[in-house]
Amino acid sequence: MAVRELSCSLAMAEALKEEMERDKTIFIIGEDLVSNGGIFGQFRGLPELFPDRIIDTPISETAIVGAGVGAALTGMRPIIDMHFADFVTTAMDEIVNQMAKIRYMFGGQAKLPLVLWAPDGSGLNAAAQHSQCLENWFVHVPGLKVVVPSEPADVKGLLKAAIRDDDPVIFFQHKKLFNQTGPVTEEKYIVPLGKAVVRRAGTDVTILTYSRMTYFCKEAARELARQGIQAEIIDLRTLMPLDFASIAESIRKTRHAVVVHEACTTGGFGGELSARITEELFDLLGGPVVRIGARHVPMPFSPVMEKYVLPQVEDIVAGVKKALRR
Amino acid sequence: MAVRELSCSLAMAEALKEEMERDKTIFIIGEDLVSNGGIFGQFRGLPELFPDRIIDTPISETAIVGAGVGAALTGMRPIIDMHFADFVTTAMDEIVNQMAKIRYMFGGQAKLPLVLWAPDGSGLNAAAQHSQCLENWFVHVPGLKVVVPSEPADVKGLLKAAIRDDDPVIFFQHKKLFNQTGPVTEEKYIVPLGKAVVRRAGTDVTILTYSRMTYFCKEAARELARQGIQAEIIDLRTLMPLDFASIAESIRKTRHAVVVHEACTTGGFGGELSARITEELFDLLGGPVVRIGARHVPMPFSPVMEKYVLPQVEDIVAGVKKALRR
Amino acid sequence: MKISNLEKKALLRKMVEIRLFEEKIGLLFQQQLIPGFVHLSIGQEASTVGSCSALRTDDYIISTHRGHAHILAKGAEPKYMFAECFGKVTGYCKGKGGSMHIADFSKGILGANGVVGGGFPIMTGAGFSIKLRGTDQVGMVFFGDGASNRGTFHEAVNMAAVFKLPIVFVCENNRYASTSPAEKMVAGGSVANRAHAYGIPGVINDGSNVLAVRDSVAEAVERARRGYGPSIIENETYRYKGHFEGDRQRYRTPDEIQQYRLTRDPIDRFETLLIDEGVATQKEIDAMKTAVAAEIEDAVRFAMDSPLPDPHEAMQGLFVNP
Amino acid sequence: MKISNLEKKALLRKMVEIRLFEEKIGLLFQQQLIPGFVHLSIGQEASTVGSCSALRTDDYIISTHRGHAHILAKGAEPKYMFAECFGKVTGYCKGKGGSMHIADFSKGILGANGVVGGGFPIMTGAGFSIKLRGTDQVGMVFFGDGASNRGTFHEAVNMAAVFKLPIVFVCENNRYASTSPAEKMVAGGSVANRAHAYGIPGVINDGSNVLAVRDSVAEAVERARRGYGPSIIENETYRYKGHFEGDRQRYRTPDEIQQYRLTRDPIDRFETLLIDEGVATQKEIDAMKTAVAAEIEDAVRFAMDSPLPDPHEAMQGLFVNP
Ligand SMILES: Cc1ncc(C[n+]2csc(CCOP(=O)(O)OP(=O)(O)O)c2C)c(N)n1
Ligand SMILES: Cc1ncc(C[n+]2csc(CCOP(=O)(O)OP(=O)(O)O)c2C)c(N)n1
Ligand SMILES: [Mg+2]
Ligand SMILES: [Mg+2]
Repeated sequence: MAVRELSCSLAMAEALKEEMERDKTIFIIGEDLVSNGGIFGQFRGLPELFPDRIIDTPISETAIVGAGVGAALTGMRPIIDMHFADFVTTAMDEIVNQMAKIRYMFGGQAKLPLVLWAPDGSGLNAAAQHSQCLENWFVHVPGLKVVVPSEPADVKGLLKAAIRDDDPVIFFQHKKLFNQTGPVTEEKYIVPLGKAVVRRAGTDVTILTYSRMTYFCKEAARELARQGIQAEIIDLRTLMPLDFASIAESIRKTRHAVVVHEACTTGGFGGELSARITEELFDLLGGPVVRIGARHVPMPFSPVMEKYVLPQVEDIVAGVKKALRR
Repeated sequence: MAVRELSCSLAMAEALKEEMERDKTIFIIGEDLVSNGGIFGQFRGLPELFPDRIIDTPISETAIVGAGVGAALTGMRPIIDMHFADFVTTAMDEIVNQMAKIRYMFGGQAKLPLVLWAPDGSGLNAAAQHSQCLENWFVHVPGLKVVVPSEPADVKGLLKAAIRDDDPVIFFQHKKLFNQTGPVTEEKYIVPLGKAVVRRAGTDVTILTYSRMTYFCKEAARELARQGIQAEIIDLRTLMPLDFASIAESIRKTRHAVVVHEACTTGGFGGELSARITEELFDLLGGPVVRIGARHVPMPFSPVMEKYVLPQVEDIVAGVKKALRR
Repeated sequence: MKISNLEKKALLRKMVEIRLFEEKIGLLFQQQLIPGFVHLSIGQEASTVGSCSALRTDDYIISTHRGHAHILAKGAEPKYMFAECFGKVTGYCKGKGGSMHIADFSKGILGANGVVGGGFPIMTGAGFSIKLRGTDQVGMVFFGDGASNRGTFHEAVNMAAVFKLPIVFVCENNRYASTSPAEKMVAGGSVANRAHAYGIPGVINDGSNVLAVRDSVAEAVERARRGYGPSIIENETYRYKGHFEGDRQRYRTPDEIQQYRLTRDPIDRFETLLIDEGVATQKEIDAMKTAVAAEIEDAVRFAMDSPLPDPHEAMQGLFVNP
Repeated sequence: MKISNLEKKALLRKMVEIRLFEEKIGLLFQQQLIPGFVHLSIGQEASTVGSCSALRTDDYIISTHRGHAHILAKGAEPKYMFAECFGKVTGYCKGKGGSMHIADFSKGILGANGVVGGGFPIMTGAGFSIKLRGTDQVGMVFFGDGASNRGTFHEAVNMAAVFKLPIVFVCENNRYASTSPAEKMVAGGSVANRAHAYGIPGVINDGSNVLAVRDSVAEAVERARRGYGPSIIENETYRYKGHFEGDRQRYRTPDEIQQYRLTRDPIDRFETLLIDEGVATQKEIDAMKTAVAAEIEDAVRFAMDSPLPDPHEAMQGLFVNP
């Protein structure tokens, strides 16, 4: 079948269309979805196709997320649009104390097949309250799955998997990637949760990354190649469940690892990954696992400062060299 | 001066009394503080002394935390009682997007001298929604300081430091330690933020811990000593700022480290610590940094299961041996 | 709402069952046979039973930290509830929930909730689900006077009003939220008064009159079922026991409690009514109480005799697709 | 509230300043000289200026994502605001805040807020602070129709009512929250109507009549200042521009906008009134507008000429005690 170049936006809309056609229990709920097809145009075309199944609500995030929880408990398969990932803060009780715990604490009586979809990340000069990457909070909460795609094909395939999954999935999609294009086959497919993918093969160091930083890492790898260092890039795609087998396989080969994410380094998922690698693969390691992430400040507005706070290609290059002790 | 045995509850009340006498801008706001002196009796005696400065509110956590933020911005030094640490979830926007960011994002115009005090932890068979340790969320948020005392003397000294600090401090006090007693001098003192303390000297392994797990670690160290292993225990006391110098000093000696906390291992502060140790001290390490924390499930109610999910003394002993490869 | 003599006797029986269940839980807690926290609702039976009696089995409820009564009134079985409170594997939640987290999805009981006001948003979801699936179910969310001050109340009631969701918001105003009097904390005078802010009905009931509650709730349920949207019901009631078992209760006098017991006890009042109306004799009622007491004892025995979970079972049941 | 001719002219001048400021920001944004998002409030000037004119310098305001007007009306200087919007080091927040996060604590401006409804809880704190410090300051929190559906609104208004905090809640109902019409999303008919749920005054004003707004707000401010507690003010207004610059605005017709502009423009109306009343001549007004336009140009120039921050300054100012 043909392969098209699609943006992440269009790939997402296609996933939603295919799934909503297949399963009438799927609906989307959130703010400002209908009129403009979502604030990033990610739902464009869908309101016309499924007029009753895309619901614009008041600005009431606890009720929106709670609505997803309650609907999932009673036979539906909701997709909750969080508007901006930063606003998870306004519904953390619904996510952490309800969504994540209900199935377990009621002894498995219920299931919660829902997707909480949240556009995250910086790079739009949107300042402190509209630029965060908060994925590690949710990795830390038992009962949630966490997805962080980078490529359009994965946005489509993972979103379909997340929708079909019977557990709550937090799906972070990077705001700067909506217009990012990539090849997407016309054939129907899903990308299963919990499978990482090698984006670039290499022998000297394993770069573990996800979401927008995958692109930065590819650029860094090109630069490193020029300097004679072959980096293997693994795009984790989902953080919970985590494909540690693929990670271990790569590190067994390269003996060095660098973790790169956009979230603040301190307290972030890089720590989890680094710790786990050290715990399980210590004897193989030829050097420390190096973490690259945002500096420890809220995101400043001014573009020059935003850039300084975010990891840049040259930081990744430097991090790899540090890991390799070169 | 005399040294008394005080419980954490009494040590806390004493700190509050001393500070509130000293500084009239301090007040305490939260639910059910007055009538019973707080749900853990932690404020007993204070409402009589400072009748207008201990404020019982409706059950409105966003307004309570917001009230702390707004009062701090306008000249007061509030202490916010979060009732149970689990309920930070109901006010995360106020904590993360407001409290943590306001100073920075307004270019340093304001300061936020406030303490958000939250009793956390499990061990009371209080089940999934009343048993969490969420400290790493806040370590991950630039703009917050995080305190996690274990001993009554530190509860007092650190609370005083937190109150005097001009930045927002999240102060987690473990629910199971309210009745824990320990020596507290009658002399006035503060314990500065950002200083760890060695609870037990040892040469073979460094155990890094905090809050209630400090006591578990001491017991484990006694057992390890019987088996010929001398563990050094460092009680971190504050996670942000972190006293990495003391950590490094100990590991330089022992060459092995184990991190123990009650929070879920996955995505927790242990990852941060392990990663940092590996990054900065890799060449010194004689083995992997091992993390011990709760298993990856919400806290189950039944005591037999709760115990199973929480780290136990024997898990710590086993973790140390794993770190030492014995 | 029309009601037969049989139904009246069933209402009394359910109130008695709840009362005896709760008294037993209190006793077992004192004897340290029940771990964790326990919140009893003795005194509030008419509010709960009257409300749930207006529902069908396929209707939904969401309960609170003070949830035993709601769950019993919606049809759950005492033995599995005791077992849950004991942390036994035979409990409704296999020992993972405990007193504050009992659910029985087969009876439409979407669970008790340890977060005050945690149920409001979830019930909006059940409401959307009912509308999207096109059934005529109704959702009822119980909450306290204290919970009405949480933002979740506002967001959920507005949401329900905007979409005419089939939800009945039942406030059991027992005059206190933990240590805090409702009259101090609920601005505007009453919870029902808040209904007007959303353009929906708000009704205050004598919460110790089971028939009055039933009638008023039935109207709200009917309204919801027919697609006219949500209502707020406020039942004025009282809890005889502390906020939790062990509460020192310095916020009220023993006298105040005694007054309620003597003058407004929902069971006493309904018993008297049934006898006065000739619906039941004292003897019949006494026999019924003895029978219920025996059932409760059986249920406790079931729970006592049940095994504790294997500790490893803690690791089961987090995900459907692990 | 009594008002002199001088004050009337000052009100007009402030509205003109805001209008020209906002138009300039729109232009600069189109020219890609301003990074990030920009939300303009052209059309809403009377609501904002009328409200702030009832305040003292030591009173507090908290603003929203659509905050330029509030901040200007409370006395901030355009040049530091432009500089902030440009991300320059001379901006109010040294370039760290941007359009959505401008504050001037020296003028009681506790900041704009990118979280809708984020200001409500914070203002309760200012209210407690005022009470505890024993001053007679007042706090005013601006919010939109959309924000009134957030739980923070409910919690903060109830809290303010319970403690009689000196707060005026000023809703600028511009008929839309982003793409959503208020009439669909705000159950109960109006935001002011919600006041009764808390037993506090709720008033609806013609938000394009600056004097009407000023009078009504002044009453609420006075009430708060004297210790009688909070009020809700709802100013019916309209924004001419999209929700943000670049909004496709498929949720309304150009005609609707045009109608407002023609019939209810707050500046036009007030200009006509001042001329009719003989307070000012057209010539005076034109001269004033020219002067304001020149000031705005100067302010832009200041901002343009200012340096960008040194990137390393991103690491400054997180903590007072690092
Ligand atoms: C969000 C939240 N805040 C605080 C608590 C602690 N708490 C448990 S019950 C309770 C009082 C609830 O009062 P009310 O809603 O009137 O119900 P009642 O206990 O009277 O049945 C409080 C404050 C909680 N569980 N959840
Ligand atoms: C908590 C939260 N939810 C959603 C948003 C996204 N958002 C920004 S402005 C806005 C509309 C606000 O409408 P309203 O309160 O009426 O103010 P207006 O824009 O009309 O001035 C929305 C939904 C946000 N910033 N914060
Ligand atoms: Mg109550
Ligand atoms: Mg609006």
